[in-house]
Amino acid sequence: MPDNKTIDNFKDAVADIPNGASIMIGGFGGAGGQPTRLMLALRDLGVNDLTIIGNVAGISATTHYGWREGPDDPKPVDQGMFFASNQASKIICSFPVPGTTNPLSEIEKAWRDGKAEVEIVPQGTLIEQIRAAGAGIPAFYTPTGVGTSVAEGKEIREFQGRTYLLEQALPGDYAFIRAQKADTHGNLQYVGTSRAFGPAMATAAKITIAEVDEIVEPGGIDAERVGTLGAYVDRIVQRKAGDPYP
Amino acid sequence: MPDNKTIDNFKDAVADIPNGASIMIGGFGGAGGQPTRLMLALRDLGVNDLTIIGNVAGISATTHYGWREGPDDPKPVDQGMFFASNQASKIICSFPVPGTTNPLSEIEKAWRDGKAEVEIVPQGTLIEQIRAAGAGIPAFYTPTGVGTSVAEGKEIREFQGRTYLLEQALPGDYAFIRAQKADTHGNLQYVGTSRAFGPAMATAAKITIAEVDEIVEPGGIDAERVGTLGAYVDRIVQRKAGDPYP
Amino acid sequence: MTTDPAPRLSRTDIARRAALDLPDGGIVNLGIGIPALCSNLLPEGVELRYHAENGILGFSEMDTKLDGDPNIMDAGGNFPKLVPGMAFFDSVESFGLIRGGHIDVTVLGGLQVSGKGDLANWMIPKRGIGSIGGGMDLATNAKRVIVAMEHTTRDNKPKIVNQCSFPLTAPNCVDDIITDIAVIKVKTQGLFLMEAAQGWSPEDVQAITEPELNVSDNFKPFQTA
Amino acid sequence: MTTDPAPRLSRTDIARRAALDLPDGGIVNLGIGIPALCSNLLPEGVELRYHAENGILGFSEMDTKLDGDPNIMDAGGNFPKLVPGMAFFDSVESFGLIRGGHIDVTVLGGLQVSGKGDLANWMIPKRGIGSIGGGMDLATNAKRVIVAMEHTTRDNKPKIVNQCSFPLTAPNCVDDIITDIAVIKVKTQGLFLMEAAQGWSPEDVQAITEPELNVSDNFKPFQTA
Repeated sequence: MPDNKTIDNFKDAVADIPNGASIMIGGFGGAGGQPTRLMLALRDLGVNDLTIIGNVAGISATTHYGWREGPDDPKPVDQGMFFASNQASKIICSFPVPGTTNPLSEIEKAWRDGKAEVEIVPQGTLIEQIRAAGAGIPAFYTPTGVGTSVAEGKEIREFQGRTYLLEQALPGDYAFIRAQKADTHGNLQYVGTSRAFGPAMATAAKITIAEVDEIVEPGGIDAERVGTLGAYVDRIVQRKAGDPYP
Repeated sequence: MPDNKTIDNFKDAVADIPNGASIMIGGFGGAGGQPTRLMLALRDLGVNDLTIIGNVAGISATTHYGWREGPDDPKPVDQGMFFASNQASKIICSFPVPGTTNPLSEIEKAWRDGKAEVEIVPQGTLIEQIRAAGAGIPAFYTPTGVGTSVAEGKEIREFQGRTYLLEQALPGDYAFIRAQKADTHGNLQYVGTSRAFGPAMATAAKITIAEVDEIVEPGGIDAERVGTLGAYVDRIVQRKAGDPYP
Repeated sequence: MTTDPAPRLSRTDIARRAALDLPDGGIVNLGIGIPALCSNLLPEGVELRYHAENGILGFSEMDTKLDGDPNIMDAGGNFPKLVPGMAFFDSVESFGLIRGGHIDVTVLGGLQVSGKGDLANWMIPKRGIGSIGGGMDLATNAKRVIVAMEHTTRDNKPKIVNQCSFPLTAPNCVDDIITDIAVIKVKTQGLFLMEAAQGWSPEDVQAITEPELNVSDNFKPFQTA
Repeated sequence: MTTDPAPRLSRTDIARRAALDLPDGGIVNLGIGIPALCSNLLPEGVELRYHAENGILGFSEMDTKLDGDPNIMDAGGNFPKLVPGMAFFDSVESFGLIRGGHIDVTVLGGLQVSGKGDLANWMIPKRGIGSIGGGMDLATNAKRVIVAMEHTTRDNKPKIVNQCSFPLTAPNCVDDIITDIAVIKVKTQGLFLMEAAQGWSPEDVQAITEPELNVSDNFKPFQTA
């Protein structure tokens, strides 16, 4: 009997998320690949003490980063919403601060007010930590960050005459993934640059929830075009047609 | 000016391989994904003291493993050819020995005669070592092999209460990759289960050579279907139409 | 040498019993030998997503033809039937799936299993060379490891032993042992005899098993459906 | 405060000069700011394969429209024009490409560069928080690192310094520095002044550069084509 991972609406899809959960948010930053409806549902759920894990984080609302600027396009939303609402106490990300000429983001404001911890990780290390968590690798060495503040408190080791840092796997409780298509088994298909952090996060979270434009029967995604295996996906939710968010 | 990585024939594609080189051979084992024409060209080149890196290795010729058995299908060839010809002195692989009821492979014969070293690595560790070499990771920890002979002489370490082994990256001098389609920039498209070790090996070798059925102009492979980036591929050679080898 | 109290079951029977333990909708990897036979012996209505190391997930049945497409195979070199919802991927992804603990059940063959659940199945010491393949990754990392094998060697020596003398595939990894005479569960407290073949008493099974068997409170005849 | 002997070049001029150093057919990653300007300033006939961290390789020109497809962007949030031979992939692959040393050249912005080629470009200490993004991976692992930046701060303090006081992006990583008055090569023996803008002597450049500059044997005017 094939299972069907479809959940009827975004509210139900996030309903079991408890206070203190860590939430991975897929995509790269910007509208493409952002699971915006899942994020809004989590905000409406009202849980708190969340740790958010993302890449570019919280700069779109103030800078329009990664969002279209056509006349009919909606105002950008981003991970800053969880800091504006005091739901999140920590973010682990690579790019939370825009240039000096931009207004402060909600994340930077929360950090300045001492309400949120911000852990800034090199992007390649962050994605590799997430990938490692999903792939059963507890730790790995990387050259990135050697000789910088990123290396503070971490093991340093030489291999073949070059110096590396030990970095550890980063799992999550939940992953919110945005994809263009899902089949009912949870196989996901992505388009263009929207995948970014999504596929690795799907492997690294205890519960992976995908927000998609379209849900099809098994076989509706070409076996050569599955970007995330259904094995990693627990719930899928279809967006409403004509949703103004990309 | 876009480059064109096409080489006219298999002989020229392997002509610069020196004695003592390490050669990664893509695919999984069996006909699907095996770069058979590149392997035959290397055998004909006659260099020696080679180290072969592969997965299932050398068992097809005696067991027919992974080869079709239709009436018109050719007799299987495999990595054993380099051991039968005394060109290879070492193989690093996961599966070089068939069941006891099968005839001895050329690799096992060479090993019994003391002419070849055989290093047997768990398959997941082998592919991760190759992936690590291509991705700038010098070493990583894995649970696989702990408490077995694979762990001998290796660092053991606990993370979150579980025990892991330290394994190191495995680069190669050359990688032979089989794909179904290439564009002139070297982007490769694979079909079905033929990719296996190919994509990771392409990233891990100094020189990657792809044997393909078809070479197309850039754009002839969908940007969503590139299995190996042209960035990793140095040479591509097209097989003759109607080649009896799969 | 003692005489068997009743016939032992066939390799197909072992596989059929193992197939009963495979969870509907689960992601399952079958080793070569007896385990591979499971795929065509599932109970009515059960559908699995088979994974094979060479980069395929979601197939459910094998084709018996010998001239299939060599680009669509399983790790044993057989040709899976194409079904909707399948996916192809490379070996990095394939072993991320295994090592990351995303395989629900693996059924593996065994040369020896110890009372602690150590598994040895990749090398016969006197040959001096063997094939690890994906077995170590599967045994170490699958959520559940079932070993399907004959209960003894051809000369009736126990394969379920106090301590493996053959090189280990992984220590302390086996959850269930299904043989041609018994079903045994490996727990931290020891081995529990869950089922025995028709005509075999717990004492009969114990006689060709090295570690002590605890007879389960739910001990029952070998299940066939 | 000294007066400039001649005008400094524009940000576009810096980018145009950096673009001259990009190898035909090469795989290039451009940072945000001045580096991003390079893509539309390449010499005639030169074609590059741009890489962006978010998972795209092979684009060569940017579109200036503001309402492109948000699913096809570069890491700066701009819309690349689609060209044949492009590929999309995830961030794991994207940083495997970077960290594995497969990027031929990266052009990055800079806050400070030391005489040893240390780069600081991700945080202004008084702000106390900054964005690393892909910069550390690129600076540490690209085959060649070009820093394109203004030669001094707005109050004419050197940005090429003996020792970076800002948090490092990577030590000892910079190969070339291209500024609004000079082109400087970082070698193990020290900094070598390769070119200077019209009206700027080596002494003029040295006056607003902390580490000692060696004047190259091939010293010449700032190249524009």
